Formats: sequence, structure tokens, C-alpha cells
Amino acid sequence: MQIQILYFGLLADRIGLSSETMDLTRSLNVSEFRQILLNKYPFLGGEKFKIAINQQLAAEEMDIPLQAEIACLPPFAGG
Amino acid sequence: MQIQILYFGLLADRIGLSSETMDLTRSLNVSEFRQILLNKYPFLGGEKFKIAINQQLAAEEMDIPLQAEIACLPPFAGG
Amino acid sequence: MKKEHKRKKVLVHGPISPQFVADSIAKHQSKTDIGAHSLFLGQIRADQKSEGLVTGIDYSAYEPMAEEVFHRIREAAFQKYDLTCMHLYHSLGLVPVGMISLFVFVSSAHRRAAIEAVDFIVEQIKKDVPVFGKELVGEADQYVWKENK
Amino acid sequence: MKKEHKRKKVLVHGPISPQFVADSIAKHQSKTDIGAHSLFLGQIRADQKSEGLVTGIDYSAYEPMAEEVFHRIREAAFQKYDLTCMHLYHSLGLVPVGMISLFVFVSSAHRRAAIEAVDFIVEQIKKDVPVFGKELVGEADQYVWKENK
Repeated sequence: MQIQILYFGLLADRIGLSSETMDLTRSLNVSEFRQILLNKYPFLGGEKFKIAINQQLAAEEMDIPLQAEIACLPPFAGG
Repeated sequence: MQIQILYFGLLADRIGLSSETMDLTRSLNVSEFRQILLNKYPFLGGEKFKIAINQQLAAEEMDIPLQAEIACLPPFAGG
Repeated sequence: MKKEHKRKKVLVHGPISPQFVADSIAKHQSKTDIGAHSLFLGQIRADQKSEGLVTGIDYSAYEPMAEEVFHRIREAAFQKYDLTCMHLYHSLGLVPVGMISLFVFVSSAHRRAAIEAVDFIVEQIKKDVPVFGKELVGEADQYVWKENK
Repeated sequence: MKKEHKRKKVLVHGPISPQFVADSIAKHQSKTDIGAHSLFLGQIRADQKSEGLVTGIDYSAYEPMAEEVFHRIREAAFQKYDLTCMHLYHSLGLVPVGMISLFVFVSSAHRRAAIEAVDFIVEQIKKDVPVFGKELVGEADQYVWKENK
């Protein structure tokens, strides 16, 4: 199962990537995905970020659907 | 005792004057002055208006000082 | 106690142009402690009256008292809110429908102060400033005296 | 239920000029049911950070989601307040200190709706729109990521 992950702002900056794709071996919820991300990029441990699935903010217990576009969003700074 | 009276907006329009002077035979408070005005211009009976003395809104019981500039102010319409 | 601010003339002749608004904004770009501008513009509506459609408002004022009250409103707003600067303009004379007769411009480091101050200032102006408005209606020389609610 | 309004692009490249604000105002002079315009402008402050003085903000966004959230905020404001029209603009890319990065423009027949709607809209934008800001500080290429409170 493939998902596309977009990184923005501080997260893109720290990771050094604005997007990547991941192949998952099983379906995950948001909380599990977040943990995989923190295992991969342990330096994100101190950062607050929200996760959007297909452009909607997602609760931690929400399952990630097939072909999802996942966005990792650091604190907003608009205005 | 002479006072100068200024009329604005609807009042100036109805009376046909923007100012006049009156010679008073004794000192008056605002309420008494208002009554003199209504006796002189009975068609103002139905109109609401405030009275300012020397550019300050005056309470009805306030005495009118010597050389006062009295302004008769219909409802405000600024903005 | 904050100091009293410079007296500025508020009453201007005729409508306030969008270009004047733009120039006022541009003048504030050098004030780098400002984070928020809040602006209010009063525009003349073509209200339907029993006598006909409003085509404009002819404003008059008890000018010295009006300027004094505008000044007091300015001072009160500076006391009440944390503001960087404030500019008020109100038209006298004829302002046709669709044109602007009131321009309130408040700047602050932060948005809350700016937005709340504009609300306060507009309410005070409507309530306390001796400005009078003759609403011109219909084709002939008819008019109705305006009254703020 | 009111109808859904036309989608309009909110994100624009670079600062929003005072002239653009003036042109937006001027376009509304033909809408003679409008009595009140309320405008909010966000301007970049030269804040003092431990790393130095802020010289500008470089904005980025999750653009499709940001546009979607701006659209939802517009619809919510139209539902909540009695408005004639509404225009929102937010900068992307570099906006130097003193320049404008947010322009909220709301028009209504009456002042209360216009003023309250702007307050609501600005709060929602700060809270919900995925826009990110890199505050450039000092002389070198230093920066700090901005975070709305």
C-alpha cells in the first residue's frame, strides 16, 4: 500500500524533503503513521505537527485510506 | 443678557435661520430656554433636539451663563 | 496616563477617495512596529424611501464641537486600547451614493486592539458627533433628514 | 440555506499593495446596497528576536488545502453574518517588513455585520489555514519559524 507524504515549513526544512512516498505493509491509523515517522526522523520528536489526509485534518485514530495524500503540517503562521 | 443661538440640520431648515441672538430679561436654565424656543417656534414641538452650551451638551437643569453660545442640535447622522 | 495626542482635523470636504485610503496605508509602511491595520469605511447607500431612492447625503456639522468630540473619541480610544496610530476622516457637503463619507483607520502591533478600537470608535462617532445629514431622494429637490439609530 | 459562493483564489504572490486595496474599494462604489466596509490588513513587524531583527517573512502553504480552508471560512462568514461581499488575499513568498501579507475586505448594508465578520474571519485564518512563515532575522541568512498563538 503506497502513500504520498508532503512536508511543509519547519518539517520540510528539518527533514530536507518536501515529499516522499512510502510503501506500507499493512493499513495504519494516523497515530501509527506518526510513530513510523518519528522512528524514521527521531529529531522530529520535539516538534508539534498536525496530519491531514487528502487535505482534511485527521484525528489520531483515523485509518489512512488507500492512495491517500498525507500532509504533515507544523504550526500555522498565516495572517 | 444676550445669548447667541445656532441652529443645525433639520432645525435650521424648519426655522429658516442658522443663527440668531436673543436678549434675555433674566438668567435661564436649559429647560426654560427650550420652552421659550418652543413658544417662538411652535412647529418645533414634535422635534427631538439636544442643546449644547459652549460646545458641550447641557443637561436641562443647567443654567445658561453670560455670553453663552447655545447650539440646538437635531438627531446626529454621522458615519 | 498617556500623553494627549496631536489634534488633527477630521472633517473634510466631499467624498473620501479610495486613493486617499491607499495613500494613508502606504504612509504606514515605515512604521515597522505595526502588525495590524483595521479600517472602517462608511459608504452612502441608495436606500428606498417613500419619497424615492436616496441619491446622496449632504452633510453639515456644528464644526468646532464636532472636531472637539472627534478629538475626545480619539483620546478615549488611545486610553482604552494599545494603539500605534489612528486617523479619522468624515465628509462634509455632498457625498453621492456609492461614495465614502467616513474613514476610520487604526493601527496596532496586534490585531485584537486594532479591530476592537475601530468598533468602539465607529459607535462613538454615530452616537456623539454633531454631524447632520440631508438624504437627497428622488428626481426633484426632495430630501429627508437622516437620523442615526 | 444561502447558495454557495464562487470560489476565488486567495493566495497571491508577494506583498499586497496599498494600490490593490484602493482598487478593491473603488470596485464597490457601484454596489449601492453597501453601507459599511470593514478591512483588515496584516503588516510585517520588525520584531526583535534573540537572533536579530525580523526583516521579512517568507510564506509557504499547503496550497490546495489552504484554498479549501479559506473557502470554508468564507462560506461560514456568509452564513453567520449578513454580508454583501467578501474578498480575502494572503501572500505567498517573501513579504518584507512594513509590507502587507493579509487583506480581509468585508462589505455589508450595516456596520455591525461587517465589523464582526472581519473579526471572525481573521481569527479563523490564523487558526485553521495551513500557511507557514519563515521569519528572516538579522543580516545573515538566519531565520525562525513563526507560530501563531
